[in-house]
Amino acid sequence: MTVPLPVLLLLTSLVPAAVTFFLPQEAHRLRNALSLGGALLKVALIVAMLFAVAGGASYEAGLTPAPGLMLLLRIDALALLFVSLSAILWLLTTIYAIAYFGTKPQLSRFFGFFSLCVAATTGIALSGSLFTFFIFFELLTLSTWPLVAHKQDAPSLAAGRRYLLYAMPCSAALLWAIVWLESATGPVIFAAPTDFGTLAPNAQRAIFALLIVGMGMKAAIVPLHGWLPAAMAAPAPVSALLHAVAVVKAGAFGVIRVVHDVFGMDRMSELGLGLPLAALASVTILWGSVRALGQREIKKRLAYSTVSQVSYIVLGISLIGPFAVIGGLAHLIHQGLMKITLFFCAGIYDERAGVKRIEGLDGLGPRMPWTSTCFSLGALGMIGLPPMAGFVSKIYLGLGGLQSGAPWVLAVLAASTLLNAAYFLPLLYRLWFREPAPEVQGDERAPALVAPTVVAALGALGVGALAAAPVSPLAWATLLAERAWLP
Amino acid sequence: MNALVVLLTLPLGGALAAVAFPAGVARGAALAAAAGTVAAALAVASEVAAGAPPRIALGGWPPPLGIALAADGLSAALLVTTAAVMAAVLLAARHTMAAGLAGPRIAFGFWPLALMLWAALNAVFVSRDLFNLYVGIELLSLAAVGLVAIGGKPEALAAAMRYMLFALAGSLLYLAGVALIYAAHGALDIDLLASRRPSGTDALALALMTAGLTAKTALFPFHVWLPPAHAGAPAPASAMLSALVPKASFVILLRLWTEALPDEASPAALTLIGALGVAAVVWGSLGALAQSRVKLIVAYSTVAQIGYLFAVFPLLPLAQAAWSGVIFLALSHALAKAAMFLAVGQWMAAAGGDRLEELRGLAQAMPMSAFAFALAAVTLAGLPPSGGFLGKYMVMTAAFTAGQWVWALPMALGGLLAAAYLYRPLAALFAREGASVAAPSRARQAVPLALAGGGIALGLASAEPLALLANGQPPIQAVVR
Amino acid sequence: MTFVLDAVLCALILGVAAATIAGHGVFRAIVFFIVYGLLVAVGWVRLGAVDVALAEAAIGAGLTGVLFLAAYGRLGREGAGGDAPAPAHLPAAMAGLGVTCALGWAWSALPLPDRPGPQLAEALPMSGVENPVTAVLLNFRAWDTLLESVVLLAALTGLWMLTRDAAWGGRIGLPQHVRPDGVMAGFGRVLPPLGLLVGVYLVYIGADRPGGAFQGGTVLAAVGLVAALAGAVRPPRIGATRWRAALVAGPLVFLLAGLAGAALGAGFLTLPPQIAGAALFAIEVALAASIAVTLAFLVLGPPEETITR
Amino acid sequence: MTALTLYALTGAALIGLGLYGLIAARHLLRRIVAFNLLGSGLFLYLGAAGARGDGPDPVPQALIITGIVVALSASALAVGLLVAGARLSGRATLPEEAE
Repeated sequence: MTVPLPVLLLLTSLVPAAVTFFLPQEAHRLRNALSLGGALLKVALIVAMLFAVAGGASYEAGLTPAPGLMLLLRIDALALLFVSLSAILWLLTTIYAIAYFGTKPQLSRFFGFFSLCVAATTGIALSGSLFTFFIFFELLTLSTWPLVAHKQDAPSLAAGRRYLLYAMPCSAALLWAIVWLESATGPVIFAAPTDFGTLAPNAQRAIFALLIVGMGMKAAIVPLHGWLPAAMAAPAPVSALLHAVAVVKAGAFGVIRVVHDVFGMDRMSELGLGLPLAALASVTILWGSVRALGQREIKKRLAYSTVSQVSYIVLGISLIGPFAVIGGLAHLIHQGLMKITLFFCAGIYDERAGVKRIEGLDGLGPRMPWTSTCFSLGALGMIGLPPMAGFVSKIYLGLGGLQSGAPWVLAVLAASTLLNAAYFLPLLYRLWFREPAPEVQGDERAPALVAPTVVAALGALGVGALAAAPVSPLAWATLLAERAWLP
Repeated sequence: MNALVVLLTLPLGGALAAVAFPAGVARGAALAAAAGTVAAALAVASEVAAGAPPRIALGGWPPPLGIALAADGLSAALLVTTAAVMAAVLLAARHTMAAGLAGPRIAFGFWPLALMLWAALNAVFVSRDLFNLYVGIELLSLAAVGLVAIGGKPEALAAAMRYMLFALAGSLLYLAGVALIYAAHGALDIDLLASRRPSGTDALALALMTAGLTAKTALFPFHVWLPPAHAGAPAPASAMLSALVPKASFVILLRLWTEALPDEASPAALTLIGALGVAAVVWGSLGALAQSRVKLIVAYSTVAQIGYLFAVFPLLPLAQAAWSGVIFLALSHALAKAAMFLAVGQWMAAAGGDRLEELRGLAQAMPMSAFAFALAAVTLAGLPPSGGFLGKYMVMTAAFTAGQWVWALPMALGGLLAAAYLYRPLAALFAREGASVAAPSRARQAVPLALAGGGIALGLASAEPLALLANGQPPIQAVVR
Repeated sequence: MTFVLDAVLCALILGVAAATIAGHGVFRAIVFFIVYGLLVAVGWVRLGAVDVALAEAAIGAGLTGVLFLAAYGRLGREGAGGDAPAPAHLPAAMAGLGVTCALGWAWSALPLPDRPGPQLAEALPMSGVENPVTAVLLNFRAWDTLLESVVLLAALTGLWMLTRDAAWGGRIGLPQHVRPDGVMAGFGRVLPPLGLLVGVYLVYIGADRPGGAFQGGTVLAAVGLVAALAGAVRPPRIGATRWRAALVAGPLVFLLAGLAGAALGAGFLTLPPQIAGAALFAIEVALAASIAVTLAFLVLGPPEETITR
Repeated sequence: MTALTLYALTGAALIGLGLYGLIAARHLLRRIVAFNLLGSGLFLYLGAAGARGDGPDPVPQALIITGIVVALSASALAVGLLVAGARLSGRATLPEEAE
C-alpha cells in the first residue's frame, strides 16, 4: 500500500503528536527523537517535492466521507510555499523548545499539542477545498489553546480564555459563510473556479466579509487582534508558533485562499472587494505599529509588530496586481523568518538574563553578542533596511500599489516604516550603546537556544540578499503570480 | 437464534437474573448479559448495513393483530450507540456500584434497573407499534426514576418525584393520542398508519402524543425536572439518564412526524416545535452558564442539546440532510454526554464534590479523564472533526438549501454557548494548583476517554454511519401543504 | 330505560370524580377514589368489557385504594397527612377543559375504521384460548404483556431503592402490631382461604371466560396483604431468595416460552397451535404467581424497621 | 345521544378533571390520585370507542388491562417516593411548592 504524498506529509507531524501524548514525562529522549524525526522527515519530503512542483506537478489525495462532503488534500505551488515555511520553522522551534523547556513538567502534553498544531497547519496548507480548510483551521484553534495556557497560571489561563473568546465567534462566522456559499455553489474546490450561480452580488459580498472575519481573527486584523498581544503570556516557543510557524500565518494564508482561489481576482474587482480589504489592512498596519510604540514589554511590542506586519500580506493580496501579490506572498515567508528570530531572541533574553522589559536590554549587546546580533538583524529587516527580507517585500508592495492604481499605499508603507524604526531602533540603541545595569547578568551558554536563532536570522538575511536566486521565496511568489496572471 | 431477538431478550434475562441472584452473581450475570447484548447490537447493525434489515411479526401474527418489530438504519445506529454507552457505563459501575463502595442496597438495585433501562431502549428503538412503544417508554421511565432516586438524598428524592410527575402526565397524554389513533384507524402499526385513510382527528392525536413525548424528552418548557434529576443520580446512572433516556421519546417523535403521520406535519406545527427547540438551546445554555456545580452544568447542557434536536424539525420535510444531521447530533450527544458524566463521577470520587473550585487542578492527577471531558466538549460545541460538528454542518446545509437559514442560527449560536459553558469546568481542571488526590487507575480513566473518542470518531469516520442511516430513511415530503 | 341507567351512572362517576379532585382532605379524596373505581367497574360491565371490569375493580379500585390508604397512614406518621390547600389554577383549568373539549369534539369526528376483527376471528382458534381478551394479552400482543410484567418488576426494584440503608435487609413493609384476638386478626383467618379460592379460580378460567393472570394475581395479592395486615403471616425479608425467585418466575417462564418458539424455528413468542393451550396455561400460572407477589410487595412498601447489625 | 357517547364524554370529562388535579394539586398524594383518575378516564374513552360498531373489540380491552397494571406500578413507585421524601422533609409537597 502506498500512502499518497499529501497524507504522508500530514502524518509526519500527526504520528509524533499521537504517540507523544501517551509518553511518560520522563521519556525525554524518545519524545525529542519523535519530534525532531518528524520535523526532519517533513523538511526532506518538501525539498524532494519542490522541484517537481516548480515544474508544474501537483499531488492530490481525496476522501469523501459523505455525499457532499469532500476532504481533499492537494499540493500545489501556493501550498508548498506555506508548508515549507512552517516545516522549516517547526524544525527550528523544536530544537529551540527542547532546550528551552529542559526537564520542566508536562512536556508530553506540550509536545503532543505542538505537533498537533503543526499537523493542523500542514493540513491548512494542503487543503484542496474550503471545507477541508475549515476542518484543519478549527483543529488548529483547538490544539493551540493548551499551548497558550501551558503555564496554567492565571495570566496564561486568561490569555487562553481571550484566545477562545475571539476564536469561537469568528469560526462560527466562517462556518456560516462556508455553509451559505456551498449551499449555492456546491463544494468549493480551490483548484477549480467557483460557480457562484444564483447568489446575489450582495450575498457574495456578505459571504466574503464573513470569510474575512473568520480568517482575519487568526491573521490578527484590527479589530480582531486583541488576543495576540495577550497571548504573550505563553512561553517563547509558543510565541514562535503563534507568530511565525502556524497560527497567524494560517489566517493570512486563509485570506490568500479566499481572495485568490475562492473568489478570484476578476470577481474581486467586479464586486469591488479589493479596496475595502486593502483599507482594512492599511489600518491594521498603522494601528499595530502605533500600539507597538507604547509597549514596554519586549514580547508585547513584538506582538503588536506582528499585528502590523501580517497585514502586509493581506495588503499585497487585496491590491489585485502581480507585483503586490508577489510582495504579499513573499512577505508570508519573510515575516515568518524575521519574527521567529525576534521571538527566539526575546526568549533567550528572558531565560538567560531575566529580561522581559525593554529597559533591561541596556548594554546587553556586548554580553550576549550572538543573540543581540540576531535580534538586530531581525529588527532591521522589519524596518525594511536593504538588503534584508523586509526591504524586498516593501519594494514589491510599493510597486504593486502603483501598478494597481493605489499610490496611497506608498504613504502607508512610508508611515509604517517610520513607525517600525521608531519602535525598533531604540531597542537596538539600548542593546549596543547603553551602559549595562549592574544587576543584570546575561550569558549565552545555551547553544541549543542560540543555534536555531542564528539559523533563523541567517535565513531572514538570506531570503532578502539572495532574493534573485531561482529558489528564493520571491522567485516562488513570482512563479505563483505568473501562473495567476499569465494564462 | 435471531440477533434481534437476542438483543431484546438478553438484557431482560440479565435483569431477571440480577433480581433473583445474590449481589456477586447478579453483577456477573449482568455483565455477561451486557457483553452478549453488545454483540447482538453489532450483529443487527451489520444485518441492516448488509441490506437485510431484520423484521419480525411477533408470534407470527402480522399487524394489525400482532406487533411488528423492525430494525432500520435509525434503529441500528441508536442500538449500537446505546450498546457502546451502556458497556462503558456498566464497566465504570463494576467498580463504583460494588457493595463495598456503594452499600448493599445500591449494589442490588443498580444492575436490574440498568438492564431494564437498556432492554426498554432496545425495545423502543425497534418497535413499530404505538402501544408497544407506550409500554416500552413506561418501562424506561420507571427504571429511570428508580435510578434517579437510588442515591437516596433528599434532593434526589424530590428530583425523582418531579420527574415522575412529568413522566406520568407525559405517558398519559401520549396514550391519549394512541387511543385516538386506534379509535380512528383500528391499527397501531407505524407502517399501516403511513398508508391509512386520513381522519380529522389525526392532528389532535399527533398533538397529544407530541405533547406527552416532549414532556418526557424534557423539551422546553417541560425541562424543569431534568437538571436536578440528572445531576442528583450517581454518575453511571446520570450517564444513562442524560445520554440515552431522552433519545427514546425523541425517536418515537421522529418516527411519528416522518414515518407514521408525515402528512399531518403542518409548517405551523413544525415551526412551533422548532421554536421551542431554540428556546431550549438558549435557556439550557444560560442555565448551564449560571451553575457552579459541574454536574448541573452538564445536566443543563442536556436541556440545550435536546433543544437542537427539535430545532431541526421545521427542516425535516424540506431537506434530506436535516434528518441524518439530527440523528448525528443525537448520537454524538449520547457518546459525549455519557463520557462527561463518567469523568465527572471520577473527579467527584477523588475530590469529594463537584463544585468548580473543588475541581481545580484535577487535570494534573487525572489527565485522561480530563482529556475525555475536553473531547466531549469539542463534540457538544459542534467543533470539527467531531460527530457533533458533522451533524450541525448537515443541519445548517439543509437549512440553507431549504431557503430557511433562520434554522441554522440556533446551531451556530448553540455551539458558541456550549463552548462558553463548557469552558469553565475545563479551565478549572486545567488550573495549576491542585491538592494531591487519589486518582483512579488509567484503565478506569480510559472508559470515558473511549466514549469521548467515539464522539470524535463519529465525525472522522462518518461514511459508515451515514450509509447505515440511509437504510429505511423516510423520503422527504415533496409537497408541503 | 337502560339509557337512563347509564346516564345516572355517568353522572355519579363524574360527581364522585369531581369530589375526589376538588373535595377537602386527602383521606376523603382517597375514599371517593375507591368509590369511583367501583362505579367505573360497573360502567365497564355496561360496556360489555367484563375482563376490564374485573381488572378495574381489583386493581384500579381495590389494590390502588389500599396503596393510597397505606400511604396516607404513613404520611400521617411523618406529619405530612394534612392537605396542602391548592389555590384555583387557571392554566390547569384551561388545559383540562381544552383536552376535554378536544376529545369531545374528536368523538364526533371519529370514523368507524376497519378493525382487526376478521383477522382475530380467524386466529382465535389457533391461539390456545377461547377468551379473545386473553388471546390478545398472552398471544397476539404477548410482547406488550411480557414487557408489562417487567414494568411491575422495575417499579418494585425502584421502590426498594427507597429503603433507608439502615433498614436494608429487613422485613418489607411496616412492622405490624396486631392484637391476636382483634377484628383484623379475625379477618386474617377467614378471608385468605376464601380469596385464595377466588384468585385461583380467576386464573384458571381466564383462558375461556373473563378473568386471567392479572385479575387472579391481584386477588391473590390482596389475600397476601390481608394476611400480612392481620398478622397471620410475616412479610419476608427483602433479600429472601425464594421470594425473589417468585418475583421473576412469571416473566422468566414467559421469556423462556417465547425463546423456545424461536429456538424451535417458529419465531420469538410464537406458540404452535397444538401446544399453545398448555403453554399459555403454564405462562398464566407463573405470571399470576409473580404478579401476586410483586403487587403485594408494591403495596407493602419498602422495609421500614431499622436493622440492628 | 347513545350510551356509548355518554361514556366517551364522561371519559373525556374525567381526563380533563384528572389533568386539572395533576397540575393544580399541591399534596402529592392528591396528584397521584388525579393521575389515576386521568388514566381511568382515558381507558373509558378508548373502551367506548372500541365498543362501537359490531360488538366490543377485544384489542382495546387488552390494551386497557395492560394500561391499568402499568398505572398501578407507576402509582406504587410514586407513592414510595412520596413517603420516602416525606420521611426526610416532613412534607408531602414538592420543595418548590411548599408554602
